Amino acid sequence: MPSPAARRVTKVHHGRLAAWLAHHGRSLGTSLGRLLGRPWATLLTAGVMALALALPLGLWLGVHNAQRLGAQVQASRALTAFLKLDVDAAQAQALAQTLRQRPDVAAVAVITPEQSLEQLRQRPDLAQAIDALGPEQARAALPSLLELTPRGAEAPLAQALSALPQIERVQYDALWQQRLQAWLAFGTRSVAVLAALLGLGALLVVGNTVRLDIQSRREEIGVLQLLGASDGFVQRPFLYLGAWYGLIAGAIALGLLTLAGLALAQPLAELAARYGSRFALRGLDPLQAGAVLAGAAVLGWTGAALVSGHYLRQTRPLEH
Amino acid sequence: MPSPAARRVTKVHHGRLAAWLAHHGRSLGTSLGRLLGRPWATLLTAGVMALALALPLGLWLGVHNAQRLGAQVQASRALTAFLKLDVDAAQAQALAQTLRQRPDVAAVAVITPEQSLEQLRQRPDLAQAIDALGPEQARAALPSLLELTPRGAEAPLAQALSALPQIERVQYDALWQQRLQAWLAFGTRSVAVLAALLGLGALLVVGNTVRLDIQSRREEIGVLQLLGASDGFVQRPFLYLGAWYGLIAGAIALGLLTLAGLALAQPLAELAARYGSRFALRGLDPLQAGAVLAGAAVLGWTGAALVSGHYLRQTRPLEH
Amino acid sequence: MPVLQFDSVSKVYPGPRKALEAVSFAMDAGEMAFVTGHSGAGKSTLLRLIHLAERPSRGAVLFNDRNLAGVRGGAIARHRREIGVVFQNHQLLADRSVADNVALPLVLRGMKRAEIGKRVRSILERVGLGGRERALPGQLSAGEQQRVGIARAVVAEPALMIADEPTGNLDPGLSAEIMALFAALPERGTSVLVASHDIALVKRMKKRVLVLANGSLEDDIAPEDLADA
Amino acid sequence: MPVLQFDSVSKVYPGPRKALEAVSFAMDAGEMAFVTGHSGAGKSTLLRLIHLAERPSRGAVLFNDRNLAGVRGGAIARHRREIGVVFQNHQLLADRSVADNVALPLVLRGMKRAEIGKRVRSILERVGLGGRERALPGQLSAGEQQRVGIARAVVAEPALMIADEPTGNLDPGLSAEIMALFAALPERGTSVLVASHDIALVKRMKKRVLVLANGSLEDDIAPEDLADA
Ligand SMILES: Nc1ncnc2c1ncn2[C@@H]1O[C@H](COP(=O)(O)OP(=O)(O)OP(=O)(O)O)[C@@H](O)[C@H]1O
Ligand SMILES: Nc1ncnc2c1ncn2[C@@H]1O[C@H](COP(=O)(O)OP(=O)(O)OP(=O)(O)O)[C@@H](O)[C@H]1O
Ligand SMILES: [Mg+2]
Ligand SMILES: [Mg+2]
Repeated sequence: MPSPAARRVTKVHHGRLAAWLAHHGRSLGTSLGRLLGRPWATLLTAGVMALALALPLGLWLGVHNAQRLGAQVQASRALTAFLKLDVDAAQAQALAQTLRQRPDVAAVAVITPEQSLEQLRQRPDLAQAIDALGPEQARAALPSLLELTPRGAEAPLAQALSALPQIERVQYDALWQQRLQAWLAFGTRSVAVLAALLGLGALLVVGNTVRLDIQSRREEIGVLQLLGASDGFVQRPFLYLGAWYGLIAGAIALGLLTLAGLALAQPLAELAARYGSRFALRGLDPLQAGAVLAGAAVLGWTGAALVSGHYLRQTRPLEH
Repeated sequence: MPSPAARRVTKVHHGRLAAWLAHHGRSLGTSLGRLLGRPWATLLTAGVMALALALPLGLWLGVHNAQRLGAQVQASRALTAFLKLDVDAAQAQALAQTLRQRPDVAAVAVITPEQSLEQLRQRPDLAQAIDALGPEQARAALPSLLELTPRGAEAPLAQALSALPQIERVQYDALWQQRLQAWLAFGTRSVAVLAALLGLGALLVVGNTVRLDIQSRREEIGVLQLLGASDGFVQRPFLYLGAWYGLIAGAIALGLLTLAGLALAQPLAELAARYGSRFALRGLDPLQAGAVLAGAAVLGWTGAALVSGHYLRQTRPLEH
Repeated sequence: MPVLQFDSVSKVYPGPRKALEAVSFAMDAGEMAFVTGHSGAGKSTLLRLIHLAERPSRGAVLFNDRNLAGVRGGAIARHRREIGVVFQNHQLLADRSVADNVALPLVLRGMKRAEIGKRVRSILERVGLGGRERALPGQLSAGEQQRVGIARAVVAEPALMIADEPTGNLDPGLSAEIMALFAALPERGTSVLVASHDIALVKRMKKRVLVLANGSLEDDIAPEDLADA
Repeated sequence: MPVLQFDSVSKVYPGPRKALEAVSFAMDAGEMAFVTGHSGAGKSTLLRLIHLAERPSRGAVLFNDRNLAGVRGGAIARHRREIGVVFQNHQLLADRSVADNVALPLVLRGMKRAEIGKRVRSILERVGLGGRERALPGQLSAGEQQRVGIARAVVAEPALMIADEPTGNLDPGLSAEIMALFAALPERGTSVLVASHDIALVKRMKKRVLVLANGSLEDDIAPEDLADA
């Protein structure tokens, strides 16, 4: 029969990996249990984290949708090519047909001098001038126009068109382009500033929450340390706690974003209608939503690891 | 000589108000001392609160500045009044002079048919038509125009002008107006949604912070309760703690807003320049900044009062 | 006039564990008595009923002829300020100095600062902690912490002082000194009730002894009968 | 072979307070000894140096011939798992049941769940807490809590068990039972070092006694000389 001491040693080393796994499983379960045991406190904390997550996410979605809207509005704008006066209606139609083959052209419409004349007559300051000119004369003095919808950027297409012999001049709304550029530059800068603030916020909130949670359980940690628990053993429940907080916060954030989307859908649709565009907000697809949840959990875990690691290093007995 | 017990009673009741005031003073000082004693933790917590405050404040400032910008851009836009063809140059000048007296008109410029003709000749599709017409004929067929800068809303002025006998027709960019309205409606709705989220966030953060702080000092509270401390005595340090947190958070929030303003000033100036407007962001004036600080302190105090009151009610011995 | 009266008091903790069973006794003002009994007999529970850390399940506890069942809300705090308590687990504030801990009951009573300082110094001297005023509880040995708790319980000269195992961490010499301090309190108008399982010490004090066993008051020995017990 | 060795160990707390002054002694494996001395003599400090809650200011503490000065970082936790400790203030986890508290050292050693349950039940039976497995520490009397701490210290059959005032909250009968439990540990390979100021109890045990006074080792009494002391 082995001595009591020898027996002890063999027993003690038995199943250490199994115990490690078991402790992981237990930490996962008990940390969730602790959260559910005080639902209001959990909701409060997760709510704060959810806001910190929802804001940059909402911002990202907003920029994303704005880019889509911008692309739509941009695509609906046309270039106007003024043909030479000696280009007749048949030649104009033929040119339009050729241009439609170009990959950078989405659509081409021919506007005859008659149509131009009709449009000009709508302007009160010109109606009388045109009548004075006489319709025949005016029609002869007006060129045919091509209205092109570009596929892609306008400037290179405009340049290519200008080179064609039939085309007198190409005009597009450069001012409008400049303004859009300016708005985008401003939007980009704003988003960068806000994203910096909010990223900071998400980190602060997760870290602070876990810090205060650790703070309120410092005695428990002290006891575990006195009994010889490894840092990993002490940290594990906090890591799972952080991950759970993150997961719950991510779910709340998704809910908040959905609500915000619903609240904004109608005025945005009205806004888009003014630009003659049918536009619907696009939220997160299931894959992205899953990524948000996973990312939130990882964020919670990481924040918990940073703060609890710092705390353990700070309180490691005799090492300060 | 009075009995020892009698002596005790008189001594005990001595200076109770002074003691109460002294405890207030002490709570104020010691709570600040405790905050400064762990500067990083304080900064972390106050940072979270500062974000929760800075976001709605920044939003408010943003909307405020946008309204100013909108008013400026709006004011720089003109109404165009087309005069009847039989109104000659002198009559046009006289009419302009009369209109300048109106309180809802900021400025009036007369555009003669010659100037109109010059402008029209810039358009490639019309240049040849105008040449065909002959300059004399064209000038006779074109009306004089008045460009009015309104002071205030455009629509009523336009209506009043239309009623004048010399004026054929008034035109202003109604589409632009509609779009601005739509943007403002959208902005208002967005701000409402965000403000709801962020107001909730500020409340959550303050409450949660104090809750966790109380949590980490529940033993101290328990001891004080066992010794017969009144609720007010127990709560007081937390109230001052909350107020200090609020004050520090408010100061950080003001700093963040200033930084954000600096970061956004340049692109915004560029943006405004596109609209031909000189526009500078306006931040908070000293009075408003003071109000923010005071409001943040009150918010912190209130959050602390709510949470600590709830905690005391919950842990009041034998009363649950 | 009895300062304290138990009227067939029972206490059942959720479980259900019967901690006290029909306990009745009365203590006169200026009296000193001991409660003794085995571990888990109900000594601490009996003391907790007096300063309203617990309520009895049945029966009534009267303090100065007032039924404590009627003391609720803010009155609980006022009631507690009339009683000095030595807790079995010290219950000191870890982040305040020894002097500040001892001063607490006086601060809660609204005493002047100068008077507080004088009283605190004097009582700390008497429990052998002169010169340790500025130490934090964590920098004291267990016995020193216990003496801080004792000093805090008696500093305000309460109408009644109750002490739960006040000498559990003290060596025999110090225990005797503390007991002498307690024995002197009745002269100054304070009644004293001490729970202790140090039977040798209790016998030596020659005071009234209440003996608990499994929650029942098994014996109530008058000082003059102590030799027989 | 000595399991524990103090080599002219001094400990000065910031203050500066001298808690230990040139203390030297050695304990053989399988030995049981007491440390005694007045309150504040340095008993707890001496024990704290063994499980590395403190470091000596001068001198060396050797455990199984290993100088503890070299035990740092993660090795501290491993060292502590080799030692069972009864703390003067219990140090139980308030939100875990009695059984979970006692099981902790076994969980930390990675023992199987079934084996843990068996051992925990057996040791709780031996300290008189059979049937209280599921209670929380707050639902126990002070003496019961102390016994939970004792059960936790011995459950893993460590190489060395140190106990700081393990019977401070126990009545004389229970104290004797616990001491008998300790006295049986050396047979199972555990050395035992107990700090206590209950001089009567210490004398009755007839074991080696180290006497501290103001931090100095004043006396080192062998069991056979106890009658003379
Ligand atoms: N962390 C500390 N900082 C400063 N001084 C301390 C600290 N811990 C203990 N001391 C002092 O060191 C001396 C020895 O303390 P120790 O706890 O070892 O005494 P002890 O013999 O265990 O006493 P007791 O029987 O009262 O528990 C005491 O005077 C105590 O005040
Ligand atoms: N909060 C509680 N919930 C459930 N049971 C309790 C609670 N407090 C005490 N008990 C039980 O009531 C009984 C009496 O406890 P009490 O603390 O009064 O004993 P005691 O005489 O002070 O013992 P000791 O000398 O060990 O301190 C014990 O069996 C204890 O387990
Ligand atoms: Mg007790
Ligand atoms: Mg000690």
